[in-house]
Order: sequence, then structure tokens, then C-alpha cells
Amino acid sequence: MNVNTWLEPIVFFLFAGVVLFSAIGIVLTRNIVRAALFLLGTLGGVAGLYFLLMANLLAAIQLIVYAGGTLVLIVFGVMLTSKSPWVRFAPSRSEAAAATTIGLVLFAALAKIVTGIDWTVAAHPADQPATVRQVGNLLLQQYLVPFEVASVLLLVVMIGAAYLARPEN
Amino acid sequence: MADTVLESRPDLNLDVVRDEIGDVRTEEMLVNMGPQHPSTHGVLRIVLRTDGEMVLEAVPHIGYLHRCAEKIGENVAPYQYIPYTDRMDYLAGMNNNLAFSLAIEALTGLEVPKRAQVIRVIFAEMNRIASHLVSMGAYGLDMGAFTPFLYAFRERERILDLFEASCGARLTYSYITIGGVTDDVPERFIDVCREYLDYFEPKIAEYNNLLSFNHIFVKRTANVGIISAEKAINWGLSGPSLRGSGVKWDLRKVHPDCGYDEYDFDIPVGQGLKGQLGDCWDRYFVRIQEMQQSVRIVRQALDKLAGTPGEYKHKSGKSVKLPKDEIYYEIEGARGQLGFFIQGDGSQIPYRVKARGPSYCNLSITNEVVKDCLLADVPAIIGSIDVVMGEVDR
Amino acid sequence: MSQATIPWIEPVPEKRVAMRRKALLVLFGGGLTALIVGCVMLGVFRALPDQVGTIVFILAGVLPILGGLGLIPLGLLNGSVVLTTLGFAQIGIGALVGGLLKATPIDPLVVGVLLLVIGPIAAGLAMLTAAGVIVAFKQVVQLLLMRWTALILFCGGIVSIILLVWAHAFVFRYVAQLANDTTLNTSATTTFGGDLTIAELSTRFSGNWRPVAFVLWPLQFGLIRDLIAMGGVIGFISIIPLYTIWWERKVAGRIQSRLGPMRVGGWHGWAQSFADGMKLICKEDFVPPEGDGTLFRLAPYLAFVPAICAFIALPFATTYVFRDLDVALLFILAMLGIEVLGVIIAGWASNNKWSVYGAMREACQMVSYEIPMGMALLVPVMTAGALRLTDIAKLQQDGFGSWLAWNNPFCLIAFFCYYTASLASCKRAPFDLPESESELVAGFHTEYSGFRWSLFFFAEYAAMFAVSGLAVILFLGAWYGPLPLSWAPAGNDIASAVVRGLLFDGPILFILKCGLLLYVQIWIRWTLPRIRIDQVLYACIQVLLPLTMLVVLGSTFWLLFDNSAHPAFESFAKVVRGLLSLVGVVISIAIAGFIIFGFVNRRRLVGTLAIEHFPGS
Amino acid sequence: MTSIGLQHYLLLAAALFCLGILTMTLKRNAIGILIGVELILNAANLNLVAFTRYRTGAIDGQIVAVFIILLAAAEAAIAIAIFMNFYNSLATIDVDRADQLQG
Repeated sequence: MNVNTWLEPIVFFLFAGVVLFSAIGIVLTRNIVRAALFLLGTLGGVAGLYFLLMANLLAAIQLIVYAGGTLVLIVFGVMLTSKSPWVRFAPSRSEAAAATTIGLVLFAALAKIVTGIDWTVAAHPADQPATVRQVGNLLLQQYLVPFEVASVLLLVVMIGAAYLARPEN
Repeated sequence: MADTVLESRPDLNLDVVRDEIGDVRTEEMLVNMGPQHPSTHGVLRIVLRTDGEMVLEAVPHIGYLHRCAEKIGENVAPYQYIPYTDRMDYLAGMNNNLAFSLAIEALTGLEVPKRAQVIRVIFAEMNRIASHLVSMGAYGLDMGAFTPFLYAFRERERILDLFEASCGARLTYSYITIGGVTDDVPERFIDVCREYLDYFEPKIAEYNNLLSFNHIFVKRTANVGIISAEKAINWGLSGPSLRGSGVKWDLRKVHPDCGYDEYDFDIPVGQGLKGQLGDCWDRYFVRIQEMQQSVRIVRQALDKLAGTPGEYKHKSGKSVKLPKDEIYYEIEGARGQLGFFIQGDGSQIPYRVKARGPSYCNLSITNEVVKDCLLADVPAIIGSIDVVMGEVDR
Repeated sequence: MSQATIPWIEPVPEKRVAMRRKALLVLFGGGLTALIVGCVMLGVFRALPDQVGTIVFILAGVLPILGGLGLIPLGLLNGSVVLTTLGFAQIGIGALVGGLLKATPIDPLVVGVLLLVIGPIAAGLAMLTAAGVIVAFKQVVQLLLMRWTALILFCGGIVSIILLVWAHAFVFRYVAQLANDTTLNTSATTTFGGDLTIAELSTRFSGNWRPVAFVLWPLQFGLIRDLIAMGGVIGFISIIPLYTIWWERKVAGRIQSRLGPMRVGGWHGWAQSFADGMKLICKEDFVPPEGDGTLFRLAPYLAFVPAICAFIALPFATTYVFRDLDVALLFILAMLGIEVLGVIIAGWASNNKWSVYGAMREACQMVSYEIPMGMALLVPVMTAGALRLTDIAKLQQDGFGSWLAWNNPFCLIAFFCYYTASLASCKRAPFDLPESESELVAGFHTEYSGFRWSLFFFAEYAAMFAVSGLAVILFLGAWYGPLPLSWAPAGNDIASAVVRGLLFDGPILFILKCGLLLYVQIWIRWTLPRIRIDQVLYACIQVLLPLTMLVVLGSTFWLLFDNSAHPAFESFAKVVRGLLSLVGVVISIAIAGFIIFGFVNRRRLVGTLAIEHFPGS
Repeated sequence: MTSIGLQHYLLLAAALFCLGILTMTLKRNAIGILIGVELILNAANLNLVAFTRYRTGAIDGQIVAVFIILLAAAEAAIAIAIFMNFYNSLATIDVDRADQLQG
């Protein structure tokens, strides 16, 4: 028996546990700073899963853009917009009950669908990690137009965000 | 974060959340800087009203070091009061001694021997150097440069060695006293002092290289905390803080006591070399230049001391009787005009003693200057005004 | 220095003598017992090789469960919580070990030997050594206080670490070779190994060397090799801050005409950091009552763990890398970026206005320096055409001239841009705004004390080493010496290996280069004042960012021409490279000369030691 | 021990998606809602990458995931800029107060 075959489930369940634990934490906590911190757990766990899924570049991008950039932005936003560190917006009981029901039903439906299909039919699993060069080639050849559109979008976002956050006078 | 409400200024408390729909851009915050803060130079407390990094208002709160120095003066004889003056501006004790002694001498008409006058000039100027060294070093510390501070202390250490050899104390000297000085200078004092001056003078250029003309330091201090000449006069500033604004006013020239008129020296004033006239850098650089001038004075005084034998003290200094009269006498201390108001009632003990500390007056301009600058500029400005809390609170 | 001032060798109080005697007794007795147990078990294993699996199962699985079953009623009867918990714990451990033994492919024989023979023997020897040290305490202290002891210890430590690394690399390679050896392995070969049995392994060894197979067996699992390597990495990262802090204090002392730490440990206070660590651990662990306690406790780890994680991907030499990721550069940058979050959370959770200022400044600073830093790093990546750090390093093995910093003018500028941004990234002066002590008291760590506080410093110094390492790999020839690798002796003997390791290739050179960059960071910190937050933003966004953009653009055009292989451009490039290398040589010689000049004239320069002004000196 | 397949990832992503929806509905803090959106995007990404790994064997899904991460960053920047504006005019980021915005 190969070590890797019993290591992979362990690592998967580890990361999946981190992801789920912190996602549940986000839902349950009423402290927005803690929610942002739980988001770090989710993002890190997902990045770990990307590593497991042999998407190294994506994992690194997830860590650097999401965890390093977006999350700092969010925490920054929290700090700038909350009057005291422990602002709580509590939902009412009925809201919570309704939302939970909807969430559970949705999850049950999705789970039913997912488990009802035999995914192994006609699958071509990859066994080599995608290299940066492959991703880069694909980005600059097949996906060049979306890539350029995305860069224009980023520029627009930059200008737009600067315009929106600018003081009026 | 508990809201801070100032009883004297209830309008300052903007920490409360404004919930009405309005044009709230950002929130203001009250921050206590001090009384225990690394760059308030002692137990100064400044309440800052800030908007992010911007400081909208700064209200100094003083009195944490109040020791009833003036009241004590009304209960002891002038000669006994000299040690208390040491503890006012503890970085320039000699100058405090000198101011009080001169005031009493002027009130009683006591004649000071020639040799004592020369010794007084030497020690006052050496103490000015020591005080400016601390000021310079601590200013570097405020800007985040730790090293000049220790260089400054290394140099000051040797001045204190000289003082210790002369009077046995390193901080609270009580050396200059009514009628002269407590003791003659020790043997070889002139040689050692000259040696020190030869060692010290080139160091000034090194400080300039290290700190004064350092690009980051200039960026931090030039065009920050500008005090115009008019404003400086209106707020009663004195000393380097006044001269930094370009006002050529120095009591050593205006009414020379102790024979300052016999020495050849210049009054450095701020010139707006790196920024606008009267900014923090100008005030800082005036001190550096004053050290140079003090070296000049001490050199001349040492020459004069060698040729002035005689008494170092008037015999009746210990038991002066104060006439029914009053006097206000001030000298140019290390931080500005240090004055004593003394009212006698015919006995040995003064009826009223009142000190005018330059730090106290200089500090009053804080809010005016600190307004609308960045949080990081607050230490820069307070450091450039160079207050000593012992003298502010007395 | 008078030895009487060292508290270690002052007369020891009675109580401590008694404690020492007790410790000696425990260690000596325990060591002997463990040795005997180990030897007896060795005999048992030798005598009963077939039933070993059962024995181990009984010893490690069944016995604890039985013991636990006995303990629980005892604990319940006596009302003792400890005994009951112990019973349950024993059942749990027994079930776990037993289950693992049954369920996993781990050979029970190996577990048995490791747990019951090698473990006790090693523990026994360690305890006996400790007892010996206690007996020879005074002599050991005397040795430690000798003039050059610390230096020898330090250098010896480094050498032995490197030797260990060398040895483990050798063993790992050997094991990997064995795992792929089809003559040994009857089943299918895999890259991860894990299919060899003890019997197969021991055929490789003759006679008395057979037991080596027991030690080698676990090493065929990638996981176990990783754990060992991770232990090494963590050990190294713990040593870096300790010695960098000591070094920083010494350098700061010399710059400021002081001596720095002189007492603890003897020679130049080499153990000062250990003493500080002791002190910090003993300090009150303060948590602001009005703050967010959980986040406050969590924040130091949030800063510390990413800083360590950066070392997962940071190679020290071609084979000395924990995980040779193809995205190592991005990974390290990401980890340095996440570290910031710990600082922000720390400031936020402290519920102190100064700390919040520090946190906000860190956030501001981070968004401004990260972009130029990433842009500057793009230049060597583009020039090398690779993202894997070991690949980038490989391009620089042809001596000083091939280092990427002198590859084209843009690379050199990019190096300085990167170094500036990396100062900001490590919160080092003149960019130490988040913790600026003269403005914000101590910024984000105002409320921290003790061990948590020291974690921030561990993180800071580890990050300093990581960014220096990146600079070295991407610009300064990685772990290669200034001489081309092809000049290195190729032989397999120890002498040529040593020459290669010291002069041409290897982690020693890498650590030395990183040390030089660390020294420059320290030097800058103790020389320059701190800049203001608006000036940081200005410098990063309005100066560095356009500059790095220009540099990236210029570097793109340079590469375009370079790839076109036009003869005129090639000769031009050659001249430029030569000139830049010359600049590099001049800079290196200048720095080296500066340091040597400073050392030779250390008694005459500005920073003349204050101690020499004292009367009688 | 079972080997990990596509199903595991899909289930995890479904759970993450539902938790994201829950976050969006339960939080009244605008930034909380933004965090919920990030969860949903992550769930989608996880699906994409898992399909890439276990079904197609190509890396197109990863490229799409890269674009999604990029969009998420852009979205967060714009969203926070909007929240700042919102906060500036209402002194709160409780989304239930957004109906007071006029013009």
C-alpha cells in the first residue's frame, strides 16, 4: 500500500475540516473582525486543497491575491467602517431559522445531485501538476482576449474605486 | 475605548458616535499622548484630537511634576534656595543657579568678584552645550534615529565629568551661588577643558553629517511646525525657539550680565535653510550653531580665567538681607529667557519668589503649531520646542 | 571581565545543591534503567523474531487498555479525577496504537524496535550524559566562559548542522535509491517508496550492520522524511532570530560606541538572546481585559506561522529545499503578505488607540510596498524565464558575471527597488512605522508582553532572513560563489567536497550572503531616522512603483532584443554586462573594504567606544 | 481508507456554497455580505479545479479560476469603496439602512 494513498485522504479531510470549520465560524460569529479572520482559514484551506488538486499556481495566486491582498482590504474596510471594534449586527431568530432551513434544503438538494452521479465515467484524471508555463501559455494564447479584458477591468476598477472612495471636496 | 471628556473643554469630546444622517466623513478620536509616552520628554500629557493620522487639536496638560518650587522659595533663605533651582531645568542647572543668583545680587546690590564672573560664564556656556546636546540627541530619538542620542550623551558625559570635578555633582550642581561660585575651579581645569573643546568642536560637523543634513531627517523636520517671527513674539517664545523663527534676540547681547559684552560671539538665527523660516529644522539647527558659539565663548573665557586671579566668591553671599523692594531679573538660559521675580520684606527670607520658565512659555504655542499636522509631526514639533517638564511644572 | 560577577559560579545555596542531587539521582537511575530495559528488549527481539508483531501489539496496544481498565474503577472508587482520566487516556492510546498497528502498513517490528529498543537506549544515553553534565557542572561552566568557547560552539554548531544536513541528504538519497532498486523490491516500485520490508533491506547489510535496516526502514516513507526535514527547518529558523538579535545588538552597540551585550555566556554575551528568552517566558502574560482576548492571543501566531511557512519553499541550495515548489516565489511573497494580517489583528485586538494606529499604518504600508516589491521581482523572473527558485539559481552558477543583478541595468535597479521594499516589508527602519516607538509608543505590540511579544520578533527576524534569501537567490547568485562552478574540484572525496561547499556551491555561501544583507539591514536601522507615513506612501507609490514599472518595461525590451540574438546587440549587451559586473565588483570591494577599515580602525572612528573615555582606561 | 475523488470535493464545495448563502442572508453588515460572496466564489473555484483534475485532465478550469480570483479582488475593491461611501453618508454599514439612500 502506497503511503500517498493514505496520506491524501488525511490531508484532504484536514483541509476540508479547516474550510468547513472556518466557514461555519463565519456564519455563526457576530464579530465582523473574527468573520474576516475565519475567512483567512477558509481561503487558506481552499489553497491547500488546490495544492492537493495539483493546481500549484492557483494555490499561490489564491494565497497572494486573496489571503494577502483581498483579505487585508476587507480587514482594512472593517476597521475604517466600524465605530467600535465589536459592532454586532444580530439577525432575528425567525430570520436565522428561515435562512438555516433554506441553507440545509439547498445543501441536501446539491448533495443528492452530487452523490447520485457516477463521476468516474469518461473521466481523464490528470496526474501531473499543471506548470506555470502551461498556464501562462494558455493565458496568452487561447485566453488572450479574456486576459486583456480582465486587465482593462482591473484598470477600470482601480479608477472607479479611487473615484468612489475620494472625499467629495 | 472609554470616551475621554475634558471637564474644561467639553466641546472637545467628539468621540461619541454621531448617528444622525449627515456629512460624516471620518471619525475623530481623542488620544492621550502621555503622561507616559516615549517622546513627550517627561510627564507631559497632550490630548490630541485626531482624524486618522491628522491632528486637529492638541491640548497640553501639565502639572504632573509640580513640586511647589516657588512656595518653597518663600520659606527659605536665598542661599538655601539655590539647590531648588537646580531641579527646575535639570538639564541646565548651572543656568538656573545663575539666574537666581543674579536676581538676588541685583536686588541686594551685591558685587561679584571678577574671577567668579568668568567662571560663571564658563559653566553657564558648558551647561548650555550639555543641554543642547541632550536636546539634539533626544530630537534624533524622536525622529527614530537612536544613534545620535548616544553620541550626544558620550560628549555630555565629559562635560559632566568636568562639573563633577568642580562641584562634586553631576546633575544638581548648586555651583553658581549668591555672590559668586561655591568653590574655585580645580587644578588643570583650564587644560582639561581646552582639551575637551578641541575634541568636541569637530564632532559638531559629524552631527551635521549624521543627523542635521540627513535627507530623511530634513524631510521630517523642514516645513513642519512653522512658527513665524510675529507669532513667536506674540506667544512669548524665547531662546532657540524664538531665534529659530529668525528673531535676533538674545539677552546675552541685549543686557549683558556677567561680562558677556566682553566676549566675541554671534547670535545664530534660523534662516529657512531647508524649508520655510521658523520650521522645526531651523529651531534644531539654531541649537547646533549655538553649541559652536558656546565653544567660542568658553575658549575666550578660559583665556580670561588664566589672567584673572582673585576671589571666587563674595564673603557675605550666604547671609544677604533682602531689602523691602522687588525685582524681576532674567537671563538667557539654555531654553530661553529664565527669569526670577523676587520680593523682599527686609528679612533674610523672600516674601515672594516667582520663576518664569522658558519651557512653560514655549510650550504654550504647542496647540497653535501642532494643529493640522500629522501624528508623526507631534514629537517633531514638541522635540524642536525642547521643553523640560521640571521647569514647566516647577 | 571579573568572573566573580557571573552569578553561575557564585556559591550555590543549599537548596539548589539538594535539588541538583535529586536531579542527578533521577537522571542517573532513569538512564541506567532505560539502558537496561533497552538491552533486555533487544535480547527479546533477537530471541523471538517471529512473534515480534504480537509482542509489540500486546505491549503497545493491549497492555495500556488493560491498565486503563484497571485504573478506571480504582479512580472511580477513590474519587480521583486524575486516575480516571489517566485510565481513559490509556485506553484511548492503546486503542489508537493497536488500531494503527493493525490498520497501517507500518511494520510492527520496526515500531517495536524503535519504541522499545532504540528509544530506551537513546534516552538512557541522553540521561546519563545529562547526569554527567550535572556532575561536571562547574567544569562545563568554566569551559563555557573561556574566551573563544562561544565562537567555537557557534561555528561548531553551524558546521555540525551542515554535516547533519549533509548526512541526512546522503541517507535520504541512499534510501530513495534502495526504494527504486528493482533487485531488492519484489513489488512494484513507486517514487514514494514504502514497499520495502525489513528483510529486503537487511539483505543490503552484512553481519552486525543488519540492525541499520531498522533505522532506514521508516525513512523510505516520504512523510517521515518530510517530518525530519521540517524539524530541521524549524530548528534553523529558531536559531536565526536568536543569533540575529544578538548580532543586531552587538552591531548597534559598536555603531553607538557601546559594547553591546558582554556578560551572559562569557564571550561577548553570546547567550544574551537565550537569557532574554528565559526572561520573556517568565514574564506576566498580559491580555487587555477590554480587548478581544481570543484574537489577541491568536495574532502572534498569525504573524509567526506564515513567516516560518515561507521557509517551506525557500531553497538553501539545490538539494537543500524542503519543498521545491514551482511557484516558490509567489508562495513566499504570499506568506510575507499574510504575516501582515497578524500585525493588523494584533493592533486591532489590543483595544489601544496607539495599537490601532500601528495596525492601520501596517495595512497602509503593506498595500503600498507590495506592488513595487512584486514588480521588482518580476525583472529577474523575466530575465531567467523561470519561476522555480532553483531554476533561477541554476542560471547564476557561472561566476560573478552571471549573477542576475549584473545581467542588465534594469536588474540592478530592480535589486535596489526590491531591497527598499523588503525593508518596508520587514517593518525595519526607516520603515518601522507600525511600531515606531517615539510616535506610537510601540505600535501594534504595545500591549504585548512575554512570550507572545517575542513571537512577533521571531516573525520579524525570520521574515528578514526570508526576504534577504529571496534577494540573494534572485539577484546575487544564490548559493554559488563568485567563481564559476566549473572551476570547482569535481572529485567525490571529502577534501574537494569541502572546497566545493565552502567556495563554490552550497548552503554555507547562501547563509553568508543572507548574513551580509541582514547586516546591511541592521546598519540602515541604526543609522537612519524614521520617515513619516505619508512619505512612505509617497516613496512606495509615487517613486518606487513608477520606477519599477519603467524597469519592467525596459527589461522587457532588453529581453526582446536579447532574444533576437542580433550580433550588434549581443556585443552591446556584453559590454554592458561587463560594466555592470565591474560596478558590482566595486560595490562588493567597497563594502568589504569599509567593513575591514572599520574593524581595523575601530578604536579611532566616530564610534570610538565610550568605555575608553573613562578615567583610567 | 477511502480514496478521495471528485465527489468529495463537490460535496465540500456544495457545503461551502450553502454556508456562503447563509452568510449573505444572515449578515446585516455589508462587509459580512461581501465575505459571504467570497465563500461562494471559493466554492465555485473549488468545483472548477476539481473537475479539471478529475474529469478533463486539462487546465482550462484553472484559468477560469484565476479569472474568478481576479474578479473577486476587483469586486472586493469596488465593494469596499462603495461601503466607505455608504458609511460616509450614513455612519453605518448596516445594509437595512440602505433604503435611506436617495439620489
